[in-house]
Amino acid sequence: MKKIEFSNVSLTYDDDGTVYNALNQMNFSVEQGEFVSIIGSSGCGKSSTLSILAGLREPTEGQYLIDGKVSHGTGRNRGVVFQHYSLFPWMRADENIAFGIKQAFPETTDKEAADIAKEYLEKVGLAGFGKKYPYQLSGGMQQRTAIARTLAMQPEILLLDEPFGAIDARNRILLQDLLLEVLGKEKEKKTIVFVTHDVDEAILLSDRILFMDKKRILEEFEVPFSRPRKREEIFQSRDYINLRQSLLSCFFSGIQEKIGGEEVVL
Amino acid sequence: MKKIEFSNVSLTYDDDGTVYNALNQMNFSVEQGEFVSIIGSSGCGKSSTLSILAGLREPTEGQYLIDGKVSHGTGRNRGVVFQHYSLFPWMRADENIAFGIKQAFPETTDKEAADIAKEYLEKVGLAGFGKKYPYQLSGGMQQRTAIARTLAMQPEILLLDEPFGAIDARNRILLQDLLLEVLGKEKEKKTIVFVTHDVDEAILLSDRILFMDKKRILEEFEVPFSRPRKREEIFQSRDYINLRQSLLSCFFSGIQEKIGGEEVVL
Amino acid sequence: MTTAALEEKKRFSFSWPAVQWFIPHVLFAVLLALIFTPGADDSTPHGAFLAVLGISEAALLINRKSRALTDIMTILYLLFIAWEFGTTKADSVNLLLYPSPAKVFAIFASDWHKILDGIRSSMYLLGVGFTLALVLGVLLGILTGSVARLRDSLLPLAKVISPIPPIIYTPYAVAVLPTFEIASIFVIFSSIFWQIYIQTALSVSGIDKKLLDSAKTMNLSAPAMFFHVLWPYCLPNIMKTLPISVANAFMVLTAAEMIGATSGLGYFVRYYADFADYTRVISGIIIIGIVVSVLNYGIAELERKVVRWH
Amino acid sequence: MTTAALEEKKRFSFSWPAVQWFIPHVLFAVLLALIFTPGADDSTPHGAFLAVLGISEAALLINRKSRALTDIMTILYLLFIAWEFGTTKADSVNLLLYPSPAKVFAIFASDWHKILDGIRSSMYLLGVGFTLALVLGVLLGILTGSVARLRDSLLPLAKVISPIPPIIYTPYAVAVLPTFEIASIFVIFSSIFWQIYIQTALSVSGIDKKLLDSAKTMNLSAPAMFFHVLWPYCLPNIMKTLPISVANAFMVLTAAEMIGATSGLGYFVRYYADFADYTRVISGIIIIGIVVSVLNYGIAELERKVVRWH
Amino acid sequence: GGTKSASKDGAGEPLEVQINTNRVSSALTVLAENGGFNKEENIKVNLHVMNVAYADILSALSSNKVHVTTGGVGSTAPLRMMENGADFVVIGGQMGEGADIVTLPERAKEWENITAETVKGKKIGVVRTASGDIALRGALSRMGIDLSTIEYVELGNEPAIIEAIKKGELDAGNVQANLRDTAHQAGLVSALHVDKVSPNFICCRVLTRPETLKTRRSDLVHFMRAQLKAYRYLHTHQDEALALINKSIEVDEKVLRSQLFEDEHLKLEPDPTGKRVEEFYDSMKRVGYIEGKIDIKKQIDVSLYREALESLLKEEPNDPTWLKFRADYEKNNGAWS
Ligand SMILES: Nc1ncnc2c1ncn2[C@@H]1O[C@H](COP(=O)(O)OP(=O)(O)OP(=O)(O)O)[C@@H](O)[C@H]1O
Ligand SMILES: Nc1ncnc2c1ncn2[C@@H]1O[C@H](COP(=O)(O)OP(=O)(O)OP(=O)(O)O)[C@@H](O)[C@H]1O
Ligand SMILES: [Mg+2]
Ligand SMILES: [Mg+2]
Repeated sequence: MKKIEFSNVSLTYDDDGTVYNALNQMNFSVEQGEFVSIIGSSGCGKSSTLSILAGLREPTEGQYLIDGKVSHGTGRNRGVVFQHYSLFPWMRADENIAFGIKQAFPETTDKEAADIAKEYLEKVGLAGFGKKYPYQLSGGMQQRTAIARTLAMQPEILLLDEPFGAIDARNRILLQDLLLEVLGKEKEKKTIVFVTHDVDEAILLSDRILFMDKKRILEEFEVPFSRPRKREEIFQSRDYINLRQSLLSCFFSGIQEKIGGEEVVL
Repeated sequence: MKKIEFSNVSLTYDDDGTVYNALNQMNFSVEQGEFVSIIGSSGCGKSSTLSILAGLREPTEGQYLIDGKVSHGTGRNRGVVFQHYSLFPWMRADENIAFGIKQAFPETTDKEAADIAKEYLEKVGLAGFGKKYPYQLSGGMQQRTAIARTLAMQPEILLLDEPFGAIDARNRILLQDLLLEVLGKEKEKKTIVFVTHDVDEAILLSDRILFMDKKRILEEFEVPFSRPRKREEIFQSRDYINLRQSLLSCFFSGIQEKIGGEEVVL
Repeated sequence: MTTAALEEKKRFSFSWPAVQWFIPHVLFAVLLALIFTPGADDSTPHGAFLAVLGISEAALLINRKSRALTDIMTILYLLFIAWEFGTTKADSVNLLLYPSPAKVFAIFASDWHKILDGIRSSMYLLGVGFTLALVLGVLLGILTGSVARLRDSLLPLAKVISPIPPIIYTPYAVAVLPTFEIASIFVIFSSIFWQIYIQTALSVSGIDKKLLDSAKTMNLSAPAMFFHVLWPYCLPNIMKTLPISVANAFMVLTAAEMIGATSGLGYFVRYYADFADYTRVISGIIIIGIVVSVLNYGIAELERKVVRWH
Repeated sequence: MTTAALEEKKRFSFSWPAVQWFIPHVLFAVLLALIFTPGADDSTPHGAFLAVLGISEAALLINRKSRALTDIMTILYLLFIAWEFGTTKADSVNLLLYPSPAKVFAIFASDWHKILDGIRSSMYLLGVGFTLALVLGVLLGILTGSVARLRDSLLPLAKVISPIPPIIYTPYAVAVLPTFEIASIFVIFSSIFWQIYIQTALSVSGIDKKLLDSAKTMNLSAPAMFFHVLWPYCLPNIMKTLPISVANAFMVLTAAEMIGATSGLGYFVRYYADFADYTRVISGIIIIGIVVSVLNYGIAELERKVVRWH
Repeated sequence: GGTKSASKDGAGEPLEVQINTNRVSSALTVLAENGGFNKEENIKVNLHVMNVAYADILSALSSNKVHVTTGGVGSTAPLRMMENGADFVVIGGQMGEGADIVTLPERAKEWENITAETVKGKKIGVVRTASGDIALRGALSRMGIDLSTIEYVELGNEPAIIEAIKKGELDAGNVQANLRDTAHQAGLVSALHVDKVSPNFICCRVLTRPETLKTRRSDLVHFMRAQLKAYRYLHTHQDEALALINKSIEVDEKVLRSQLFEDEHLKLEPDPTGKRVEEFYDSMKRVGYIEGKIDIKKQIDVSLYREALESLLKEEPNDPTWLKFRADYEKNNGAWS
């Protein structure tokens, strides 16, 4: 049994009459404990896919299954990290995490929640930053906190929508490494769907890469590296250069096609 | 005579008493018609450098020369494109450009300005999008418009502060190609200072890359590719892989150092 | 297939909205039944009231797709029913303070020339006072907001001056200003000027530094900076606070039109309040409500026209 | 070297700020000279006026590093000089309408018990009315703002109700509410409730969908959504509009304290306005200005304490 | 017709006159204008409607925006301002009396025989500075009643007083004539007409400034003549006068008629009643609204009225109206000379 299954999912946005079809008969599945990246150009429907998985939108057509059961609405079994607004600006870093814990496990006492929050802050390398408000943290630190909060809520499935999209190149490297490290330490392997624009990031992190275009999954790539992974080794391997080239050509083909045709969507 | 010369420039921010030293005895120069990228981690002072060049801040110490003359304040000889807020949200794309033209050349008639605006919109591949407001354009289209406006104001020097920092990977490729193409078509070669986080972008676009850290330029790299450049060729050449590796290791060394030492700045 | 699914979804969920659309019409029928049931106040002709109801029902039927209007009319009809019932069917009601709707709307028919005259003259006072307050408030507000030093010293003073009620300064206005009409206009002016001034100054001082930097690198002249950057930047915020200013202006209209006026909506309401003629007072308030709604609608339309950039 | 350069820069630009800091003190001296020059109104003892000037000069000397205070005092001293000159040195001024500063400040000394009493009782009315308006306005505002349907139907109605002046509804308040005091509180309540309600609703309805989505994915309960997301989201905006609400509340204080009150700042001002005793009216207004400033300062401090997340 | 003594000093300059239209107090001035009596006197009068706001009206007078005020101000605010140094002069009358104690019907008898005992502890609603309130309190004080034993509750307007009495929150209220019918409709009764204890008490007076008195004296005398003629017309041509007044005071005709003609307890007359002004000043002092530190007599100038009445008597020696005012003169103003 797959952990996640998308079966013929379509999504139509209806903005006061103007109807836009964002996903069209989409199918894919994710195994228990698998790390899957979705990559694709802007507007192809990645966030829409993730918002369905998160339970924020219901598919207009088709359905999606979690643990083999048709799923509706948000649920404690899923945790989400977005590019922005993942933290509540009015709570300090530790309060954000403790608040998440109290929501997921209402029976937790404030003291326990605070202790767990501290522990998770340490895990993401932010020991000592608990009393800072989000605005006092850099973008990278905010996303670390968001990851800590989501992990502290102990979901089985982790959904990440370009979590490092707004982080500069150097800190991005640190965060990728951190994510790999923290996930490696979790007792049970999480099932992960990770949306990104960055080809290197997708290769480094995931077991499988789904290339999305035309409102559905167009191609799949297995990532042939074993874990734990070392960045420098991967980036110098032949497999990496080939995989990267294939992924980039997916991108380019899309561009060529669009520039060739009349449709200019930038 | 160099086009731009930074001579012992220091910059200190004074926020109601809390003094922060952002640039420290910085020196570098840019030749007439040269394309120089500044690369460096977040907070190292890239934007501060550019804002001095743009004339938005005066150096606390030292001075900078343009065409051999000490320069102060903003001036018509420089055009700037930022990552955000480059366009006025309340003007349509063509109005933004025409407004820029009228500011730079007050004697231009409205009709002339509109015509030039249209011409530049075509140059950046936005023919037909002139009547759109910025919010109706994608990020990439907005930056195209911003580039068009800046070029239409005909500055000798172009200053770009992460102009593609908020654009997704695929459109970024398009914009980089566009920038190369448009600049190639200009009558006179512009002198360009380009700030970026993206190593590949820096290699692809520039003649020289300045690596910045510790509040000054730490290293310089010549980019050995002739123009016009072809992306695919460059990305498969040995020179590219070597240059990329050196640049990345600059980044990494910084990280290692910071993680090794106590200072964690993310 | 997708469209088909959508269709089905719509058909499926059709029942509840359909009921919703009917509610106001049912209430309308109830109201009519209530009106034609004999009650305490049958002497007053119901023509005007029925006309008002007819117009609102017609408006609702024409815009029957607007959910907001349907909801608003549902609320209004409920209020009308309560009002009609309370004043004509319930016992021992204070008919002085609570005149029946028929009585109130009959005033529209009997006093229409006074009301029209009142609207005209109030619109004149409001128009002049408002325009002045808007122009000066925005000009000075932008100036104050864009210079940190002016902001820090003038805003605290403005915040102290703004709560002075018109009743205090009208004698000075009368003494200093050349005519009573100008004094009236001044009362309206000062009831909204401070607010617009303070809000504009705060809004300008909140402008993103990056946007200003971007403008500066274009070497803008001072007038260009003012008219093409700061002013359009503030415009959406100004438009958003206009309805509050309109409300304030109408709030002081009764005070403004006590100075030398012989007509006006504020005069009308205040005049009959002095005679305890609450039938006319309430009809005046309803007229003010209608005028305010029309103005708010106009502002919203203007906003849509003028602020097109988001 | 950098620090040395900074030092030098400071030394170099020292001259003009130094002159600035002196200006209010020079004006203070001018004012004193003016006061002790014989003039039209030498009968009134100058003690209270001098005391006020002494206190403000002392405050300025203590906070002499504050540029804002220096500027404010410069403006105030200029106003004082104009006032003193206009009322005691210029000819043919109407001293009833324009009492001299000495006269006005002498009221502080003679009527201080009435003034203190007034502050106390006004603070009570304002405190209760304000708290109620704030709590209800925010609660209902958040509710209205977060449900598109409520927003579309209730906000247009609220915008129509909000401009009704208190003079119109006081008889109803007296008729319906059990005591005069409650009626007074109601007048204050309704002068600010609508504004807080409308603003909160607009502010909530402007919340970024992404933030809501983020909250939803955490499976928040309805109360958690309300108290931990929507309420803190609105808080900065509410704090920012509080000074305007304070201004409005003081604006209707004169109307509120006409209902059976025997003390209060609004009562004081209105009472003497009815007798056209402008000396006391102006002293009352100055007291109100001071109280409003203190409240605004308190609000700013509260904002700093409560809204610490940006 | 008395056109022969046309005024000269204004040389056709109009007289700017304040009136109020939210009660009948300026009715004579309105009638003098609308009935053509000002024209007959060859003076040009501009009427300015200013309702209720005492301070505004007095400010208009002291800044010379109007030359004469006639109504709305009552007499409390101007007398207090005079005490504080305002140089206003009372030159004529407009309205007198016209205030009732209203209460619930079953409590009306409490006001039949007023003693210190019957009024003790009563809660009475008043509108601050209302003439009727000051007149009543002055009268009670002169009867030897300690005013501090009565609780006065100041409400902003009469409808609020009426509602509060109905609810039992007040024992009684002092309302002015134009709200009397309203009170009766609301189920209250007039338990006491204030003029019963304070006969002929003053309400609105005609005020001007000494400077105007000097420069426009002749115009003002003609103004007073027009007022007297308006008074005569009001009582000889009731229906026509009513219609003329109703043009400016736009209240229901029935209400207007009852106040103008059927009310025994409201007087419209041009007589300045100088003695009543002095009495009112004394009442204000007793109530505590003033200290009484000026000689109020100096702010009253009845000579214009006397001159006007004298000239009319010369023209029509047998006119019953002129003779009536002549007869009342000594009682109201002192010696005729
Ligand atoms: N609420 C909405 N209403 C209407 N259309 C929408 C809405 N949200 C998204 N869309 C449209 O649906 C399409 C897919 O959007 P989506 O956000 O899923 O793309 P994405 O792949 O996440 O893009 P990006 O990489 O820019 O985040 C886009 O064309 C977008 O314009
Ligand atoms: N106005 C300011 N006041 C105080 N400190 C500032 C100010 N602007 C920038 N700084 C500080 O100066 C340093 C350099 O900032 P700068 O913006 O130049 O960095 P950057 O290299 O452009 O970073 P990024 O890549 O994130 O844009 C940073 O530590 C920043 O916090
Ligand atoms: Mg997305
Ligand atoms: Mg930067």
